[in-house]
Amino acid sequence: MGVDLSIDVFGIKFRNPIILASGPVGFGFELMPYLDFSNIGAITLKTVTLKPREGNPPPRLVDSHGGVINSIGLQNPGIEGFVEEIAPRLKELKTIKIGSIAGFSMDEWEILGEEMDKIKEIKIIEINLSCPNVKGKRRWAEDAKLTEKVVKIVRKLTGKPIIAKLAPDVTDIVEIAKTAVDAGADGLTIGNGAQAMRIDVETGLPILKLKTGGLGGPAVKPITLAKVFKTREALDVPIIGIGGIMNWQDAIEYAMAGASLLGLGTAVMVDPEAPVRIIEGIKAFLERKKIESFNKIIGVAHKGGLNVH
Amino acid sequence: MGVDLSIDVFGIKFRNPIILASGPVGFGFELMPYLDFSNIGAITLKTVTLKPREGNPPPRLVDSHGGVINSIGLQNPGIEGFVEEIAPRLKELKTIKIGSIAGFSMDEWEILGEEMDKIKEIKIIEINLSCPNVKGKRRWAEDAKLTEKVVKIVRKLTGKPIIAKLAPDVTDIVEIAKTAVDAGADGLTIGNGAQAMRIDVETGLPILKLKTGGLGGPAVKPITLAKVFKTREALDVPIIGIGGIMNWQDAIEYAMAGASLLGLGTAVMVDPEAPVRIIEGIKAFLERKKIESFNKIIGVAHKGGLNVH
Amino acid sequence: MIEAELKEKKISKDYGFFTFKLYGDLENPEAGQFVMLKASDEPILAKPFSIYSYKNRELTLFIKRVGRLTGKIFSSPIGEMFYIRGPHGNPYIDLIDGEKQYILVGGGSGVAPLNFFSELHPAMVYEKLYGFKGSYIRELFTEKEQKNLIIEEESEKTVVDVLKDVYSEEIGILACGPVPMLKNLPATSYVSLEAMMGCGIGTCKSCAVKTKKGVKLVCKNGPLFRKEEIIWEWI
Amino acid sequence: MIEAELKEKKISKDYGFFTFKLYGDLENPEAGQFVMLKASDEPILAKPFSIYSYKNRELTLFIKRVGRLTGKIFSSPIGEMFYIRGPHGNPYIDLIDGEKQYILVGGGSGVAPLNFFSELHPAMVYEKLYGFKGSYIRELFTEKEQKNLIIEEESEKTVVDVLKDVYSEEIGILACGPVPMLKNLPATSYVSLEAMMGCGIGTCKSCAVKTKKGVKLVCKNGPLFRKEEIIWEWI
Ligand SMILES: Cc1cc2nc3c(=O)[nH]c(=O)nc-3n(C[C@H](O)[C@H](O)[C@H](O)COP(=O)(O)OP(=O)(O)OC[C@H]3O[C@@H](n4cnc5c(N)ncnc54)[C@H](O)[C@@H]3O)c2cc1C
Ligand SMILES: Cc1cc2nc3c(=O)[nH]c(=O)nc-3n(C[C@H](O)[C@H](O)[C@H](O)COP(=O)(O)OP(=O)(O)OC[C@H]3O[C@@H](n4cnc5c(N)ncnc54)[C@H](O)[C@@H]3O)c2cc1C
Ligand SMILES: Cc1cc2nc3c(=O)[nH]c(=O)nc-3n(C[C@H](O)[C@H](O)[C@H](O)COP(=O)(O)O)c2cc1C
Ligand SMILES: Cc1cc2nc3c(=O)[nH]c(=O)nc-3n(C[C@H](O)[C@H](O)[C@H](O)COP(=O)(O)O)c2cc1C
Ligand code: FES
Ligand code: FES
Repeated sequence: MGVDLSIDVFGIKFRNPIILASGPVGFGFELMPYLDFSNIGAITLKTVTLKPREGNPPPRLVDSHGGVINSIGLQNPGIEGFVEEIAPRLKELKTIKIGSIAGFSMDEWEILGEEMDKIKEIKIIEINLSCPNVKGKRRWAEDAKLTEKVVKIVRKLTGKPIIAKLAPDVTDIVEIAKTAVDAGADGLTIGNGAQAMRIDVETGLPILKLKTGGLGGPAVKPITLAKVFKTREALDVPIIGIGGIMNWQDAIEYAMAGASLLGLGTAVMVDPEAPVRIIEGIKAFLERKKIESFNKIIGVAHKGGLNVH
Repeated sequence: MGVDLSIDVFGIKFRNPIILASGPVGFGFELMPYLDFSNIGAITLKTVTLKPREGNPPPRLVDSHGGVINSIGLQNPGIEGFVEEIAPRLKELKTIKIGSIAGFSMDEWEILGEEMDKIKEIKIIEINLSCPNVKGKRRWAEDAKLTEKVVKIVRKLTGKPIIAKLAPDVTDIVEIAKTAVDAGADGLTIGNGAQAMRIDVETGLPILKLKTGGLGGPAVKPITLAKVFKTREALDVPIIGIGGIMNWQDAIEYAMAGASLLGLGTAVMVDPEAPVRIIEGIKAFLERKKIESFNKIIGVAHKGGLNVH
Repeated sequence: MIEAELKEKKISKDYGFFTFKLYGDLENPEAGQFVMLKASDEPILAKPFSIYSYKNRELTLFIKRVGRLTGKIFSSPIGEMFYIRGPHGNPYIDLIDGEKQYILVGGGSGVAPLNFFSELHPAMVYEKLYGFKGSYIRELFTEKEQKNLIIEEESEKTVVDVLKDVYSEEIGILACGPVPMLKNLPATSYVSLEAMMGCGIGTCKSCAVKTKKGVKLVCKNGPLFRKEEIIWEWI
Repeated sequence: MIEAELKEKKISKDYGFFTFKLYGDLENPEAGQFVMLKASDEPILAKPFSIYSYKNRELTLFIKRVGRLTGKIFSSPIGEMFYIRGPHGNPYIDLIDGEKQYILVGGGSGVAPLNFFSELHPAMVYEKLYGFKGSYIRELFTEKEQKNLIIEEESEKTVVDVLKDVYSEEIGILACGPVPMLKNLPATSYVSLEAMMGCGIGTCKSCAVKTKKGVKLVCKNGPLFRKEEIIWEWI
């Protein structure tokens, strides 16, 4: 008595809604011994920048109650390294590949968009407008106008679906989301790490060298969930919900709030088997509730809940 | 070998930096059997509105990992009830009393400011610009212009120090903070609960009737701490740091980030003895570090840390 | 808060008895009062549990596993440390008519305060009706105690059904259990309510219940109320 | 992850041995490899601990209490459940010169992987120098093991001081301990590094260390590095 976990969004069929968020799993290869990629919906690859980046000085990670603050600083081989060394191996990952890019100027976005567009294995392009970990750079997604500009540039360069990855910690996410969609984004990822910090009481200094980093994990879940809910209330585009999903209940909450795909960051970093556990949990939930497909629960919190159906 | 925990801010001497945040302890009377108020720096009283409010329908509280989402809805007796029934009893609370008000229109702010100004036992007025739990109302502190207007009105009505209580979950807290200070606020409280939600997976509906509520507790600490840090970097006014302080380490982190007073919400709701425990911890820390007064650690994270001194 | 070391547990599926050794005193706890129990880290909220029995710093709770804190209690090894404070809330005895005898109507974990009531005030108890869904609950109780159990799975009757047979006007009803059960009781019944709690002492206004006399707090004004006073639609 | 039940603990102040019964296998763990250990709720991160010894699904760790997770391990009652995965990281034996003998230089909890190394490859060990600050550490070790301890409080010497007396070029050094200790070792020493870790398997880029050949990962490329390769200023 199978339930149907597949979703059709962006004109693509995902075998289930659980995807890997950009970053914690890198380009995925080291994860292969621990996770059978044919069981997950998609992987969003680590964000690629124009030039190679060695990332921030350590410590790059510090935990807090219910969360993990990271300050990796987009360590990546740059778009050239990506095209030459990573792209040819992508077919080893037996799932849908979403490419992620981050430019620091409009010119950079242009090159990155062009290069990603060319890579056949990449089916979707996520534009990371919300990395909290780059020195001296404001996040694009804090500003509607900048968001618009970036999305428009990338839109021109590719026919692939593009997704704008937004910051959860802005005053009015609906405004930014609308701008991104109007500018041509096919979908939204909500959200990224929230700006956060810890201070070492022994030294009196911020633990992270850049002072702040991005907070993910269950601590932020209720905050990001509210942003997904509000965005879905205002807009009808596919949303990837990411932020503190640690178990199947969290995943279902995001789906009910309006997310079609559910991304795992911290969860899969902590436990590579988390995706499988969560997928099993979703399946069991749907079976218990006699709901034949995952599709049916997306956004139900806006439509009177489960019992209406 | 005593350390000096007292702080002078707003022209008032607080015996120590630990204060009770507005709300979780109400007007304080029921807490008296559990906490000796002569041991704490101050109490910020529950926010008072113009008219009595019965508050939101239940559930009014739901927890999540590391946090508590509340949706009380400002249940309070209204300013008249406050003046008549609560104000005369305030001297029973053997500490500094900070009054808290919230208007829904400029006229309401005016009356509230006037009435609070008249109550002798109230030494400071906190204007709550950031309650996340009132149906259909946007938070004043989301908007610099509204913040300015409100602060200006209250400023005109009272010679008492006024503190603007800001929301932690805005894109640019420094902008709002500057506006509040320029408009006449003597200090800032950062922050209030962050907008957050939970969905009941069994029903498919938001657990709280107003859908979202305000998230407090250790989950939000690194986020609010970063806001205090950024604000202090830009502005030199006294800051009350509130958000997830559960132990002395959290309290010290906020002080090092720049907060002069440290407010407890969730911590004291969960454990009425938390303030005493935290004060003892701060004292022991300062003794161990051979720092003779609490004052010395305020903002050290901006000045090279502890070892510089 | 007082340290509370888990000393004994006896579990049957989703119900269990848990005995804690307290490193401090509960002052004269009465039936109907509750303690706020907290785990050492998650969840961070302390949550209310009625006192099932208390003697010499040994506190027994009767708990139904429903979520995070109760889940943690169930899976904790002996020796695990918790924290408690209390007793909070009003003793039933202070709120009810002291001249009457009472039928104790319990549903599920609602049995906890009623047991303590019958321990402390046996002469005020006319009859005990403790309702549960499944037979598995039997193994938690002694043979004598089992006489009070009404098990739906076995008798196809709920406590409310059975109550109809024994109830008469001059006997009071003191009830604790799920809302649907309470709603089916006579108007004059005393019902012990539950609500999500923050502080348990009346300051935070989390545990509001609407009554004909306005919004009241379960922790400060209750947990016991007259059934007819409650505006049930608000819950 | 594999369930790991705390079976035994032996503590002296801030150091302790902890033995876990695993409900699953670690595949051929080697010295220098570590496990990622996670508590059931807080902290949510899994954190790295070197294998001190492993036999028949019994894993022993040697832990210093420094913060939240280690604090929780110290205060857990026997029977507490944890989760582990591993072994992760490269075996020391794969990274060192296999023809040499080694002086094992340990500082504090850095002793853990060195003990496992000497268990698995006794013939490669020339000498063991395990440094600690206080005498209280003695009670954790057998009399035989105590011969390897260099206790600052007693001898006013650090392991590095003692090393100077025994060291000669043809003998290798295999060291694990705090950074200041490692920095004081000869350039050709092999040093086992620590870093804040997220994944432990090379995907998250948390555990970066800068070397003359660029940024490397402690979990994927280490934990062992040649001392002279490290850019220590970056740490
Ligand atoms: C005065 C009082 C006395 C109580 N006495 C007992 C007792 O003796 N034994 C016992 O087992 N339980 C008792 N309860 C209920 C108990 O407090 C809850 O079951 C507990 O808080 C659940 O915590 P959790 O973390 O396991 O569940 P959560 O993870 O918080 O939630 C699990 C589910 O239970 C629901 N829930 C949680 N708390 C409450 C609540 N307080 N009221 C109603 N629904 C809730 C949630 O909506 C959710 O669906 C009492 C409650 C009150 C107010
Ligand atoms: C490969 C490897 C093997 C290790 N083996 C052992 C072992 O066998 N025994 C043992 O006791 N410890 C070992 N550690 C260190 C251990 O991982 C940390 O002590 C642990 O993560 C601390 O967790 P916590 O939650 O108790 O501390 P936290 O609450 O996270 O932090 C407490 C303090 O310790 C510091 N700290 C935390 N983690 C680290 C870290 N990974 N490196 C350096 N400083 C840190 C923090 O900055 C903070 O000041 C190893 C580390 C690595 C990388
Ligand atoms: C170690 C680490 C590295 C990350 N790197 C990236 C990145 O390169 N690009 C990106 O868009 N997000 C990155 N993120 C953010 C995650 O994709 C995710 O949005 C965030 O962690 C919140 O989700 P979570 O709570 O499930 O972790 C990173 C997060 C972590 C923890
Ligand atoms: C039950 C409850 C009621 C609250 N009521 C108010 C209020 O009336 N006015 C106000 O300014 N803040 C109110 N708050 C917010 C707290 O003052 C505090 O800013 C917030 O909870 C974050 O701090 P914490 O993490 O220490 O709880 C309330 C919080 C809680 C939990
Ligand atoms: S629980 Fe706080 S008022 Fe009742
Ligand atoms: S810990 Fe993730 S790369 Fe090393």
